[in-house]
Amino acid sequence: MSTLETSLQTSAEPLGRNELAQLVARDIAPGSFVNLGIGQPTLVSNYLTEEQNITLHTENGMLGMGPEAVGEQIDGDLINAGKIPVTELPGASYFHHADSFAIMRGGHLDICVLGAFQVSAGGDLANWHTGAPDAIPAVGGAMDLATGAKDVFVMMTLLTRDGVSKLVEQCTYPLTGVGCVTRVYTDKAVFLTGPDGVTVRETFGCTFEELQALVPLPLKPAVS
Amino acid sequence: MSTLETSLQTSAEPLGRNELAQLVARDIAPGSFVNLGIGQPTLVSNYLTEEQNITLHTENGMLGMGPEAVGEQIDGDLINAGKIPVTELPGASYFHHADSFAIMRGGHLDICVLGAFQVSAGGDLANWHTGAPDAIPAVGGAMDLATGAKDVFVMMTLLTRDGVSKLVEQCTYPLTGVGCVTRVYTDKAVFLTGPDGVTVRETFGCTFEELQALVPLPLKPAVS
Amino acid sequence: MLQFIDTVGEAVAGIKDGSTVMIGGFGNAGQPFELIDALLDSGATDLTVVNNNAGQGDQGLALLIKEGRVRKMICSFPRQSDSWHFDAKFKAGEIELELVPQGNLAERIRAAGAGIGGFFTPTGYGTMLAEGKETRFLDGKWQVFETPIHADVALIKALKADGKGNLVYRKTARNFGPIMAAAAKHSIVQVSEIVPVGALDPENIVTPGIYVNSIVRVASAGIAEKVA
Amino acid sequence: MLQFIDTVGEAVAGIKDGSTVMIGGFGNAGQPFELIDALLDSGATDLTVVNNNAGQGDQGLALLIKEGRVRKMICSFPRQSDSWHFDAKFKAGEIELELVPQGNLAERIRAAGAGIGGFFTPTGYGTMLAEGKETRFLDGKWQVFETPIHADVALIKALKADGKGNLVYRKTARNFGPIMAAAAKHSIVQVSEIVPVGALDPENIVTPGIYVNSIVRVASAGIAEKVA
Repeated sequence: MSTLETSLQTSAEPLGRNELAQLVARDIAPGSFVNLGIGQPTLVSNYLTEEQNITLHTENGMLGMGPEAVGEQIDGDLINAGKIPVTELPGASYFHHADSFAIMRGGHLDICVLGAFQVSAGGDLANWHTGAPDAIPAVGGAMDLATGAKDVFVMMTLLTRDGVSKLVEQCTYPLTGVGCVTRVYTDKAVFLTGPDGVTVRETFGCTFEELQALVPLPLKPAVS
Repeated sequence: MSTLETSLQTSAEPLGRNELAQLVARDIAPGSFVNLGIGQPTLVSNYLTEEQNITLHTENGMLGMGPEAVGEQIDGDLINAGKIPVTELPGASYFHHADSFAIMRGGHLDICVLGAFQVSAGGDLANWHTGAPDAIPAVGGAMDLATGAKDVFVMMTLLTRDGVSKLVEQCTYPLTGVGCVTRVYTDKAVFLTGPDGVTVRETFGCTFEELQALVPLPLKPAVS
Repeated sequence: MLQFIDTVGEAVAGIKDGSTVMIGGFGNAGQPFELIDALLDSGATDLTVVNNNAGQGDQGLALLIKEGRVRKMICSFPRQSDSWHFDAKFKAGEIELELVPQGNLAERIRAAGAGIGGFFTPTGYGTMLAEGKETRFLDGKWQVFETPIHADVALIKALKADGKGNLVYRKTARNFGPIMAAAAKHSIVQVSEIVPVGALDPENIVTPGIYVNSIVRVASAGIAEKVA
Repeated sequence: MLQFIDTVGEAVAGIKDGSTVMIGGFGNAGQPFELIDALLDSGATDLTVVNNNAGQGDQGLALLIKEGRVRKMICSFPRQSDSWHFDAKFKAGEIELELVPQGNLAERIRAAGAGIGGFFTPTGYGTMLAEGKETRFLDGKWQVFETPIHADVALIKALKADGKGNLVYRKTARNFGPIMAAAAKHSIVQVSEIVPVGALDPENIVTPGIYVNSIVRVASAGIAEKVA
């Protein structure tokens, strides 16, 4: 286990939502073009630094999206994909919906960050539909984001409220995309998913062995 | 033949290129969006009136094309599909090549006017390639224009230099488009092509019978 | 032939029962509320409506749904906190839903305007939204066959039109307007301002007038709405 | 990552033998002559070139062809009164030609940038350019299956770039630039002017910077050439 001890990062406590967002933000390479999904992923924008020079895309037709609008900045014609009023940064551009989704679908975004119900060992993503028979399905741009970005990062709690792992061998919820997720950021660990299985990059408030006990699929510790 | 004599227009002389262009121009409905092919069809623009309010499209990325540029107007960044410097009319717009061809291919142009080697009874068009084994083929936008416009008007001399009709039962030259031509304007007659065969709308310098003798397929005189 | 029309009522008067109507807008941005209200007043029914959402609150498309005018919704995101009219109709089995991933929705609308009879896209592959659809392995990925969405009419909101029908939009209110204008047989556009021919820079026109049939000026349209 | 590069030579230095290179321009309008000259000087060979034409006169792409650097041309209109270098190579069997209707060329380039794996279009149906291609009856018409054209590099001429790589073009020199920038893995753009971030109106940007990798200022580029 010596490689484990030298390579696998750990912290004493599980991460809160903001700490996790901060971690994701730090992992985004300078100059990247990024789409942040609705909900928890939006928090990432609070931790991007000016030096990183990240350009945010919103699928309703804009590159160069700025922070949420407040007070006099609020403009009903300038919203993000979550329909929240936002601002425009210098160097922004607007385009229509087909051009906007071509940016995603054509593989031009470096990273998109999404929430999830479940992620499978092979990187399958389920984040749009509970599959409950009376639920009204609504997919929005989730499938395009999952399929189109070069890297798909997922942010989620590792466990459901009932203590069941959302990182699973096979998704039981309806899929959003097949084999699309490359990293999973959770309160308890960061996982790298890929054809070789699931690797743990770091753990938060638990050891590798404690983490393995929570997740019903074989994990590998990262080696440097 | 009484319907023939009352409905079929005639003139004493065959039409010259400019008279034919004038006739085509007169037949274009007010407010139309039109693409004029390279060569003889370009002459049509000389006879469009301001009252007609015709908007000309050039497939290299412009609506609202004006007349050929002269003198100080000449600008290498403003050319038509024949690579001739042209001018911009008020209300013009520029767009990229895919958007420009979407205008044609999506069926938004009312009329395009093209030259032809041959037109068949069923409206097949051959205008891009002689099929000669040593010829270098070059198609440009001909197939898109032929296939996309709501109406395709052809302008050509009825006969080759060797006196052979270019209006034929079946094209022998390689096709540009299948069943796309709706009208054929020639020096000797105007033909309407369609699923019901070929109708003669007017003759120039010949009778219907003389015209029929020149064309190797059954013609019908127009009835009002 | 381009027409400038005085009232939204006259602008939508020709929309027939059973029509497929595209309605621009993403959320409230770019949504042509006045044209939708006029469509409601017109009494047209048995409509298929194409919009990203399925109405919000008690206005616009939501009312059209509430009043039972919409037979079928083609959209990507019908379920919202305030989509109660759609929710009720859907649960009662009184409205049909074709749920389309948003990028497929946009691309299918674009295909209709661009004369594309169908296309393969990776989006949706392996999901329940691709069930029963043809798939093919292309460019190293499994892809799904999708077909164009045509419409009889599009209702669109833009910022300005010139006398040739050329349009410009404002910020993210542009969204579906340009592609719907191209996809529909007849495009009806509400604008806040009509400017003379030549007043818009030809380099900056977003929707060329060839895609526009009817224009009506609506005083408030396109002016930034302040959201509480 | 966007780079501003001092010389056209450095800008094209990474283009490898065997690359597929898209070159913008229709006729001389929008043709990035300085980048093409630099590509010629770089010695890169065995290229597949995508351009509407196959070179004119004794400049630009025509010289690249003359020097035997182009293995294959993908274009719509190779035969012109002054395309003698292409003509000679073609007749000698020394260059391969994929002839594509101009609209298919544009749509196939657009498809590559937009993540479309293939599409059906009526253009070319029943002609020798569709021989051997899959056909399907869609939307009431016979259509032909066409596939995207991807490229390693695009050489493009625009009017202005801002510090984020956003581009605007000039008149009909826009032509293939925007779609080629999106279709190529690496886009190299020559502009006449580089302006500060924020100097271009976000409503009027034609190519967003996400599609641009390298920018080089070329003094003459984008300035209206006076044609004799």
